[in-house]
Amino acid sequence: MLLPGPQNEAKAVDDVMRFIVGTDLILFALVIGAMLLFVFKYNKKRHPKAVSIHGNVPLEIIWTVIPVLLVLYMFYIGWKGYIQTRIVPKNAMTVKVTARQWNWQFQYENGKQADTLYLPQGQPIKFLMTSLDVIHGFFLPDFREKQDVLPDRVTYLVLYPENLGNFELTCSKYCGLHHALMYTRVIVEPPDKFLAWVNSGVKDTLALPDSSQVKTERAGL
Amino acid sequence: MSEIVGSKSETLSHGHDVHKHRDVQGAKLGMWLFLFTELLLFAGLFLVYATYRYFHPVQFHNAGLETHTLFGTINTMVLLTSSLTMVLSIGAMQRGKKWLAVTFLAGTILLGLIFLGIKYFEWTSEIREGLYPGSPALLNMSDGEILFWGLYYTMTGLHAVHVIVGMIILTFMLVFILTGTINQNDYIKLETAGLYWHLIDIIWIFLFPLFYLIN
Amino acid sequence: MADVAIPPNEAFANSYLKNHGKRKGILAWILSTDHKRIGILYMVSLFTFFTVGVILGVLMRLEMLVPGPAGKLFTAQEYNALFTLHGVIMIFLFVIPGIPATLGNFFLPIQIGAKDVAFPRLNLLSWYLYVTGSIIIIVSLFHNGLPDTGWTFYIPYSIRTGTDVTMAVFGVFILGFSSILTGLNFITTIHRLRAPGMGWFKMPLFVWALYATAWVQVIATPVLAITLLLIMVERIFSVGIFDPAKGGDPVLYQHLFWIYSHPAVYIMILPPMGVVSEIITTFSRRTVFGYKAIAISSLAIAFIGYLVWGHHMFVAGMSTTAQFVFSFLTFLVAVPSGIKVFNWVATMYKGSIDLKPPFLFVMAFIFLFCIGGLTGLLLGSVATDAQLHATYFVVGHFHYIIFGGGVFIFFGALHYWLPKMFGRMYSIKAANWALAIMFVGFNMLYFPMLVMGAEGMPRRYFAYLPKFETWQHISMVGSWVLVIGLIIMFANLLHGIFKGKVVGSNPWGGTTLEWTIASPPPPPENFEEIPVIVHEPYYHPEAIEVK
Amino acid sequence: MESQETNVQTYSHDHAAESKHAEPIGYGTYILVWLALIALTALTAVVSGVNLAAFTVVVALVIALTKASLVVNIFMHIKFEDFIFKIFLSIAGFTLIVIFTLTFADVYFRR
Ligand code: HEA
Ligand code: HEA
Ligand code: CUA
Ligand SMILES: [Cu+2]
Repeated sequence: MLLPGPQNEAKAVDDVMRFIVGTDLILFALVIGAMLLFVFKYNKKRHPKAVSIHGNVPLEIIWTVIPVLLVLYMFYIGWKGYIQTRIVPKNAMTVKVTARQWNWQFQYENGKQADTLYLPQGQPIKFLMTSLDVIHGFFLPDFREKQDVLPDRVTYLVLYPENLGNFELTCSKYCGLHHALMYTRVIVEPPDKFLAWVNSGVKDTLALPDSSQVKTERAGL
Repeated sequence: MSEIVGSKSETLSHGHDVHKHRDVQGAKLGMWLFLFTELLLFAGLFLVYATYRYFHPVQFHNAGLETHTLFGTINTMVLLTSSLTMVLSIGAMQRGKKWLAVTFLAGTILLGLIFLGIKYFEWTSEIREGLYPGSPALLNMSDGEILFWGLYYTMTGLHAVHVIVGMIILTFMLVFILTGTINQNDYIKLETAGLYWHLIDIIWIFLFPLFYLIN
Repeated sequence: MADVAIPPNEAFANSYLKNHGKRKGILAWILSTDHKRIGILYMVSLFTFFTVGVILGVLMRLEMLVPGPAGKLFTAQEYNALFTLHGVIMIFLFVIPGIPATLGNFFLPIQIGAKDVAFPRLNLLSWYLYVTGSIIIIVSLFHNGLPDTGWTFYIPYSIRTGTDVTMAVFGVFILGFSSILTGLNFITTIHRLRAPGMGWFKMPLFVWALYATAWVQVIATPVLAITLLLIMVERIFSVGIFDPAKGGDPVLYQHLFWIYSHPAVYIMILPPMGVVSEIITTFSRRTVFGYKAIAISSLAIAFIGYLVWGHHMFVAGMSTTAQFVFSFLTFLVAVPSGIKVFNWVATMYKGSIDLKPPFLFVMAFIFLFCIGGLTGLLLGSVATDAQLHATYFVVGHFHYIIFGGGVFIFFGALHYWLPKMFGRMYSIKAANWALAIMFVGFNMLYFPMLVMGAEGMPRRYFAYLPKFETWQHISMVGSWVLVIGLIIMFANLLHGIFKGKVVGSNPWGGTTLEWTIASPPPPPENFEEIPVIVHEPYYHPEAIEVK
Repeated sequence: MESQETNVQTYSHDHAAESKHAEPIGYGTYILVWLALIALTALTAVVSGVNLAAFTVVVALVIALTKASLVVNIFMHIKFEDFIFKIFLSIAGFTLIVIFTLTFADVYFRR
């Protein structure tokens, strides 16, 4: 059911997803199992005389406390997984994203503009996003990341494209007629190939920030 | 069904015989619940005001200097006085003094009218200064000031609508008193109408400092 | 269970259906202040709009026949209008008034032993407001183009679009007042008109659920009213309150919208939960397990439900603090729902279960509601919500919970109370078949949405990537299966209402007050003598008592 | 409208059932409260001229709250009503607090 997760934050999100889905399945099986069992066992034919039980306080406490603990744990891992994706590494490369009805535009630090998102592999990216008209949603399904893009405000998103590939980028917030067609590609390339592309046809050249410390920084989280 | 025994409600004590008697408490509860909805309606606007004030403290300050504090203060006093005549009218009804009640109630409606009159002069003077939603003068101002004036017109406007509705309700009450539908033994309608009028007053009590004073 | 000794013929001759005072014909209905007649008025109008809503839903599924933008049944503009209207109709015209306005109106006074609601004329006024608001919404369709904002009316799009949003929003505004009036009427009724001896903890659980719902209606709806009013003001006078071009903050709009619209989802689900408690006890032939836990958890849901609205805005540009607080509170709201589910299942324990259609509906409800609720947990966690927000996963979540939970129980409640309301019985066999078909169709329709959502299919898309084609097709076929089930069900119910076998006053062996009066109930006072309550509800004398 | 005898809205003319209004509140009390309200209005208008820096808002709101509570308690009789009215009022008040604090959890911490 889940996508093959090529990226780091995708892994964090997938862990949360796996835990909650797993717990959900167990709880679901317990509830539905008990229901089916009772319906079978205490059917009118099998069990003609009902027993009126008014309640059981220890039981009430158990099935209040255990769910509370469970959801607190879910909250905890969910929050931890999320907050990691919001920390901006010092050596992140900034890409400016401009959304308008109905297309995306990307601008690199050296002024290079494009409507397809080319990214160097292994380099942390910080997107600074704004919209020219209504609210749009910057959505990268394969990276499990999403952030709304607002007019007159700048929002941000951090990305670590670790694997090469060609991924999709869609608009997740309804923005009018061609909302469904506000769609482009994310192409993750080896750094040298990316540099060749980003430095072609512009005045300033762009060098990638040193990304060697990224790994350690993330490990320290 | 053995457990449910039929019985005449009259044989029972304490307040459960509401089916036979008018339920003054019930009517008041209902009215209070309605007042809460009015309160929360304005609460939404107050929330918007608070947020934008927080975002643009300086602009709100400057814009606040432009409103007419004198008009605002007089209007506050007018509304407070109308609340007084309202309760006095109910008090007179309780004591069975029909014409006194009518006089006070008519006074309340009149004060409401005066409030609206002053509001009219205030708004026209501001509009003459070019301060109205979408006006060129306003669009040249900063975001915070546009928001202040937008909120000013929306909130005092919505309040004025409530004053008008309140006056219509009170006029009906006046007719009811004259026809005797409201009398010394049955004045709950007047009381609930009074509650509504006071709520309008309370909302103004908060609008007044936010638009005229804090600057 | 001895039926009360009212021969059915006499009951029919003296029912609220026949006796209508001075007026004749339609006027005797649309000017009636009898809560039972108003309940029926609501029911007829609600299901009319529901039919419109479902047809729009099926049309949306048909749109998914081919993936890309070409060769479509509807243009993008038409599709955008379709989901807007579908959402507005389903939410504001159908599920929000839903059970309280129809069955609540009909049974609340009877269940507490009252002759009517506290303010009968206000009750009629609510219905008129409901009809007026609905008509305005429908008219907005034929005026200046169909509104195309989604049911959430997000600013700035909703103030930029050229379609007639103002009118649609005005319609919803009026509907809000209808809802408020119903709520305050119910609160007052429950406080003032309980029969002698009916203390708070002797009320049926349906009444508890309606009470909690009514509070949410009264306390939350005004915030929606002001929000919609501001959209109108913004569109007409362009004062700039939410318009970013003039310094306004669109995220603040979302706060105001969800301050109402999240609590509103509990307006939709609390009454069905109340019905579930009624049905389970009746067909398990025993008292309810954990009466107080269920009653109090209704209040808890209403209360905590007021604190979590921000979970709709996790990626909208809120502060990190707010994301933290709202995610935390969202998880807490799941607990009282869990308590209810556990107590319901425990009520089946050692019962003597009679698998009649209403009970089968409850079983379907528990199944579908749990899926809906447990998927809600994935949305409540910020990490996974950043992935799932605004995808088909959300669409799947809320259809499971609103349609699978709420609306299935609405149907179940109809099957439960229809014999009481009309004195006749539908075909049990047809009802079971309809449910089975609907259950299968439902899961075929919505489970694929959960899968597509997790794989990244955004919502409100008229076109989609070819990789989703298989799932979209399964889902589309599911909608047809569901339609078949629904048609069988409605046909069966309608046949039951007019032609069904006549039943006595208590066909199921229910123990709440409505089963002590004739079917159909007498006009307009319900009870010849106001009953005195001595037992807690759900007292089944034939069951073995355990202390 | 049609037969209303059964409805709560139809009031019979026997007043004994409700003794709430046996003793109406004196005109004097109302006039005193009104004087206090007018005085507070004058006060808040005067104080607004004084520069209290950050406290301006607080002072103005405290005075407004005092005025409102006078109106609610005396003019609107809450002081003399059943306990249930006070519970209702606190539910409404609590709702206001919730709306403001949770929205400000976003607004205040936004960068
Ligand atoms: C009847 C309506 C209804 C109900 C009852 C709910 C109930 C819940 N909803 Fe849902 N929701 C909607 C209707 C509803 N929702 C709608 C319409 C939307 C979309 C709006 C839009 O954008 O158009 C939405 C969207 C929505 C979102 C936003 C998604 C997004 O846009 O990003 C979130 C996020 O947290 C959420 C969460 C929840 C949770 C946690 C519950 C909980 O209350 C669920 C509680 C129930 C259970 C958990 C199951 C039973 C319990 C057990 C089996 C016990 C064991 C449980 C535990 C141990 C926890 N919902
Ligand atoms: C009560 C709530 C409710 C219900 C019941 C439904 C029912 C259905 N919904 Fe719902 N839906 C919403 C509430 C609901 N929906 C909301 C709030 C949205 C969000 C809108 C937005 O994004 O703004 C939404 C969005 C939504 C989408 C997402 C659109 C998008 O994002 O692109 C889709 C997609 O297919 C869909 C499909 C359906 C379908 C196929 C049904 C069907 O299940 C209906 C099936 C039933 C039938 C077909 C019955 C037919 C029966 C008859 C005709 C007989 C009637 C007879 C008598 C009365 C005698 N809905
Ligand atoms: Cu841009 Cu949707
Ligand atoms: Cu929600």
